[in-house]
Amino acid sequence: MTPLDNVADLRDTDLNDVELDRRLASTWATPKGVWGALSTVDHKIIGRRYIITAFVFLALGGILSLAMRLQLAQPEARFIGPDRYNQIFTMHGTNMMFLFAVPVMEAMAVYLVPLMVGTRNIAFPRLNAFSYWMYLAGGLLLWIAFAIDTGPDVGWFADVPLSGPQYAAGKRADIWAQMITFTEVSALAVAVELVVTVFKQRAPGMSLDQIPLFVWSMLVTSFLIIMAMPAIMIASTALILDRLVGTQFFNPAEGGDVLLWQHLFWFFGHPEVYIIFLPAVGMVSTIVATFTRRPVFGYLGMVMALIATGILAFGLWVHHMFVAGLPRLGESFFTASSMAIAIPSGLQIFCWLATIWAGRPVFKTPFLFVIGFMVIFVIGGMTGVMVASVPFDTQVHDTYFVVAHFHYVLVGGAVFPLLGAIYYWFPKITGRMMNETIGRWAFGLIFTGFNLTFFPMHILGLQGMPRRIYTYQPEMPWSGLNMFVSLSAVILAAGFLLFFIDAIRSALSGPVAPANPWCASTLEWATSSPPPAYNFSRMPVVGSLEPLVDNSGALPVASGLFVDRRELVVTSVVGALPEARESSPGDSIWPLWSALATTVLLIWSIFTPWAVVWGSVPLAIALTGWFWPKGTKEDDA
Amino acid sequence: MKQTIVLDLSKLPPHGLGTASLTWWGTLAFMLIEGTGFALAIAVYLYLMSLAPQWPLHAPAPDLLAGTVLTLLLIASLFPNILVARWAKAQDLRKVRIGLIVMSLLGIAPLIVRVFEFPAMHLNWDQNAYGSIVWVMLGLHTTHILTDLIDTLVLTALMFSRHGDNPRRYGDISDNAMYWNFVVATWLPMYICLYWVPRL
Amino acid sequence: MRMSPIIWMSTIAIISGCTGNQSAINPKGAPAIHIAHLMSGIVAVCTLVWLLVMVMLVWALLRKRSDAGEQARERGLTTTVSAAVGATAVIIAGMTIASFYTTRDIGIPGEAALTITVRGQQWWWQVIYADPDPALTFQTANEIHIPVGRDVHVQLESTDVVHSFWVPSLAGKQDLVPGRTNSLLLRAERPGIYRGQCAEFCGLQHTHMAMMVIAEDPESFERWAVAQRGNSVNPGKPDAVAGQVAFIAKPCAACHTVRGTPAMGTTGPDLTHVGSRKTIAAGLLETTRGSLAAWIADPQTLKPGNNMPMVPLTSVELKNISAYMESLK
Amino acid sequence: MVRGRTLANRLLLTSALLALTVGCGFLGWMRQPRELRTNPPVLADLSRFRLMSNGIGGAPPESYFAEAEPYENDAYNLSQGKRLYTWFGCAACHGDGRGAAGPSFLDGWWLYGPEMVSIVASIRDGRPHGMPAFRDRMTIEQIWQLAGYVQTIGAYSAKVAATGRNDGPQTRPSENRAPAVMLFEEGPVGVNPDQGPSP
Repeated sequence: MTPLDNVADLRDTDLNDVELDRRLASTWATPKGVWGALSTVDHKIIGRRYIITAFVFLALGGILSLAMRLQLAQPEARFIGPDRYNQIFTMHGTNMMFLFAVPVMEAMAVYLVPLMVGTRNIAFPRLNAFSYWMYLAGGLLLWIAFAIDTGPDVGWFADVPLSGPQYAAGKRADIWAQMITFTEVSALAVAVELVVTVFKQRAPGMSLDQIPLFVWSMLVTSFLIIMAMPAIMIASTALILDRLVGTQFFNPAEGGDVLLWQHLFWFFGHPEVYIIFLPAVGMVSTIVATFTRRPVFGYLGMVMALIATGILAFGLWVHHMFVAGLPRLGESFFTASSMAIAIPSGLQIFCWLATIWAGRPVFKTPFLFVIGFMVIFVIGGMTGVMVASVPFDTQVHDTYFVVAHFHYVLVGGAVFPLLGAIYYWFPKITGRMMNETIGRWAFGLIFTGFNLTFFPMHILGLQGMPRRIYTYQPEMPWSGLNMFVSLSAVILAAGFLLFFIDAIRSALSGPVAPANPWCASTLEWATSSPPPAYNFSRMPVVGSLEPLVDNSGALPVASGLFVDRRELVVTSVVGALPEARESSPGDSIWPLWSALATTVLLIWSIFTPWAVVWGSVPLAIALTGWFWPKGTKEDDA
Repeated sequence: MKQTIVLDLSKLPPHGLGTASLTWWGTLAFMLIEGTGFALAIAVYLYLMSLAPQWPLHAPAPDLLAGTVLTLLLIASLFPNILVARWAKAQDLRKVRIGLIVMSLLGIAPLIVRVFEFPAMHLNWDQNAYGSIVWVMLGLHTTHILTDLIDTLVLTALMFSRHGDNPRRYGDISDNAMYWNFVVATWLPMYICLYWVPRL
Repeated sequence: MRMSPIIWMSTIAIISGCTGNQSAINPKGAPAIHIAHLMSGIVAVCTLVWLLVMVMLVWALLRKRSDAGEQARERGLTTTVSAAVGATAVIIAGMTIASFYTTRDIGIPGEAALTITVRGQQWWWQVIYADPDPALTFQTANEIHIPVGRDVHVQLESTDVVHSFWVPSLAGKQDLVPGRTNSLLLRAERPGIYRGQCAEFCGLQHTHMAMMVIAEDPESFERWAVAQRGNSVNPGKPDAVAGQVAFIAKPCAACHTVRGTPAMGTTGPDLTHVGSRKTIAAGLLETTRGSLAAWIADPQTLKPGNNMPMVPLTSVELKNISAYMESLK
Repeated sequence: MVRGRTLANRLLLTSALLALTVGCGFLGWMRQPRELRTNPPVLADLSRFRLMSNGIGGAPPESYFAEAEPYENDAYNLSQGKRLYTWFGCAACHGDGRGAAGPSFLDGWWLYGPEMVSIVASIRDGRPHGMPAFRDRMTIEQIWQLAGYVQTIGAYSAKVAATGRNDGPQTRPSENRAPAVMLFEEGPVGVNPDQGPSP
């Protein structure tokens, strides 16, 4: 016991570094054991959990795709029947979009954004814990349902009337709709946390023009989530009401409309693509800057492109409905807007090219994935321009051409940057380096396997092969390419397997990483690898876009925060001028209880509408427990 | 990494109010989410209306009484609400306590009137798409009144507990007041949409 | 070197053999040809742009670097990037305009002389050749005959879920949406059998929901229409006669119509001239006596989940009914 | 404080395990694998039910229980039954379930009892006063599917597996909302002249 323990309201100004670290650790650390694990609100622990869970879903979804490829390798194969196949492709799409792609991007942000903006925890950390539990519950609901042969079988887009009360018997479609609610609640919660973190918790001095591009991209993404997710909320609620209590939203005979569903779904569904892609833009920008040893060319242009993409994203949902028989004038407008989005995307590509051209490239694994991204994503963008043309789209819509297109966009445009980002930030997250040699092999296999798997699908689509078919007849000229595609998928899978092995092995026994192994310039590298529970012992002060490059000697920091409670600093939106000190909430089990109560309510509501009434009682109790002050210093400050 | 102290934060207030408060921004973000939801519900209403041969579908236009009373009630509730926010800013515990009790009552009153709005639509949710959308719109707004009422009740209880007199609680109260303004504000376009658009 | 016509012809045959008769890149109908032109144009431009970007990428990655003149280079980059964005905008605008023109070239159905109503059902196509004179109206299933070189207006409706009508060699696709009626223009430029397939996921047997569009010269088309209008032919051979009796006595007649007999069911496809169609079960099998027998004996193995039940029949009944079906030319 | 934590810890773990077990059991109960092609021997067995001599009530074949009463509890079969109701023109006499020329299914009267076997027998063999026999028009599996649906329409509490509303003009609340309860107006119950042989 040191004499200082008795001093009330101790501040970091009075302490030496060792003592400061000790005290901050005891204030911020998550207690060991099950209780600590369940009640933690540390953004790094939750972010890590989120990332791992999302990658587990990626692996599961990948296994589903291999099953589909096995079935499609030959004509009239009998490996999987139509009923199971429909469940499998629905699960693959739903899982990859709702349980992998969106959550993994948010998960990376949950981990990285507070570090990159130089704060100690995300805004609303308990909401963050709640959002993870909701996500996990939604994922479990979907996968357990699938395991017991009750998985949704109506496609990830769940078009009515096929998913409606008359044609989707049983609870399969209800499970889909409620799973959406789970992931939607968790995504919206994270989006709110990120917006507030970026707006109000940036390090003093980090004005809007000094935010790292990854943070900008997550800010725009969060706004996209906030504006887009309510559409699917309305849609899935209407669907469940139609199915459960007999509302008539989608019944044309009673004034409803089938296309209403498609409008609502794609008003969400198209921004969804950018919700997945924009974070990847941020990752690419970060990696490019680090591995070319210079800041990204055209920072302002990049930010404008992000915002422009975000706005345009809401103006092109109809290009998913070009063959639904809408008025021609409307279609023409959406052709123009869909094509126009190529301009900001093009700007981003050119800026990265300029950065590489002007920089000094270092060919490490993360950078290799970015190069792979450039090659693949540009193809995906080109085919995107193709499907934006109405006449072109009438031939390729709902064919394997589109399957190829969006895999080029989503795998090329998001998974490649994501894998690069994992290699890049792995040392920060785990404190250990990944293996460079295995990384190169994994990249090579994934890049080759991906192109061999998905490029031929363009041709299959043009040859008339529709999507979502569980088999095809031997007289169709598709069997050769399909066999080729299925074999190539094995290469792709091998690449992913290698990546997973490398990640697990490195996390356990990789070489220990220094604080800043890549000589990067953003704030997350200013702290140790992995960061301590409190992220920074004193709040960093920022004066440029590259705080670590411009202050190679010592990091400017601010002092004056309490160490006996979880304090961080709140700054103004534009200039990041300090406005207040703020206590960040401590660990709490109530988010878990609230998530469990919500889970019971949502699953119960598949069976009776009264669940909404009775199920909200425990939920209200849990939420009251969550917000009721416990008399801690954080509560009463 | 070595550090040089360049800034002293110790003079800052220990808790931000208004735009310096995180919960203020969080409330704003949730209002944006729900506002989009309300806007989409209205969009669905207008979309269905654009498809229908006549509107409202197989029903007379809704009776105005209940809806109008509720609208007036909600608008009237804004005045005590703004006062509560002002008192919370002044950290006046006694007045805040009274104001919260008034606001709790003003949260319950519209719920009672709302009960009469559903029959005023002259048809049930399962009769046709018009019935479905008006019930969903009313239901959506009702849940917002309800959740804000529960929040107000919990805050009222808090203000009478030992945790009450605390700047953080006052911040919560002004955020809650802001949210109530939002609940009232979203109702106005819904009211016009539900009660007056069918009379056009 | 001039290629001899025979080699030329056989090359075409091989190419078309490779792509089949259900292919967007082997167009035989006016709308599909317009679209194919647009497609090849856009694909060519895009390929070129992609190659340019790749060249730039490789150059940017591998170029030799010196330390001099950084300032000037930065300014040069701004110009280059702006020019590239400008070029993108121009190319995009060009493609948009080309796309509008193609839409206009395809034209709108409506003034066509022949209107065919196609109704999508889980999982087959009901085809109605309506005529102002109800006596001349007839219906068939999964097989559409059209005269070559004439505009045909296809009116698309659905009785259950959303389907999509797609005959890639003739035209782009169009959805069949319950509660709405959509239109599509078909025009075959040369005779042939074009396969089409449902392109919007519609449930368990979305896979096996194909149809044949048979384009023939107007005279043969007229002959075919006259034949289809008529009632079914009376079976001649004894097994077919017995088959007819069994067909009417068994559950078959409850779902299928054979005009001219008491079989009046409307749930399944009209079978009045089923023997004249190229395929059965929505393109699943070629129409032969054997495939008919296999289908009737166990439809749920061949097309699991479809709405035709497995009707218990003795082997003799099965043989007779398939003979009867085959005789319905 | 520490003791409190340990207790809460145990409570949490126990309740989590409990919730997991209940959840899995619940989902297991929901499990409905789709039988798209029923085995011919099982199908043949479906017509081997035993009916009481008065035509009211009886026992389904053993195999029906072995399969967990699929035509009453399986959503897919019930929805197929609903399609058959339309396809085979049941509505011509029974309307939307409220009856017209034929008796109602919603009024609480089952002339031959509400058991599956009775309903199957009614459809298969027909009944006096105009109910035709569908023996030669439907397969036995279709008859069971249809019977399951008919039983659902008249059930007083909705089955979990019951179908929802149809896409079409609505005449009554959908099956999963127990229309019989919502529509049946209780009044003086007289002797129904059409009642079966022994009331």
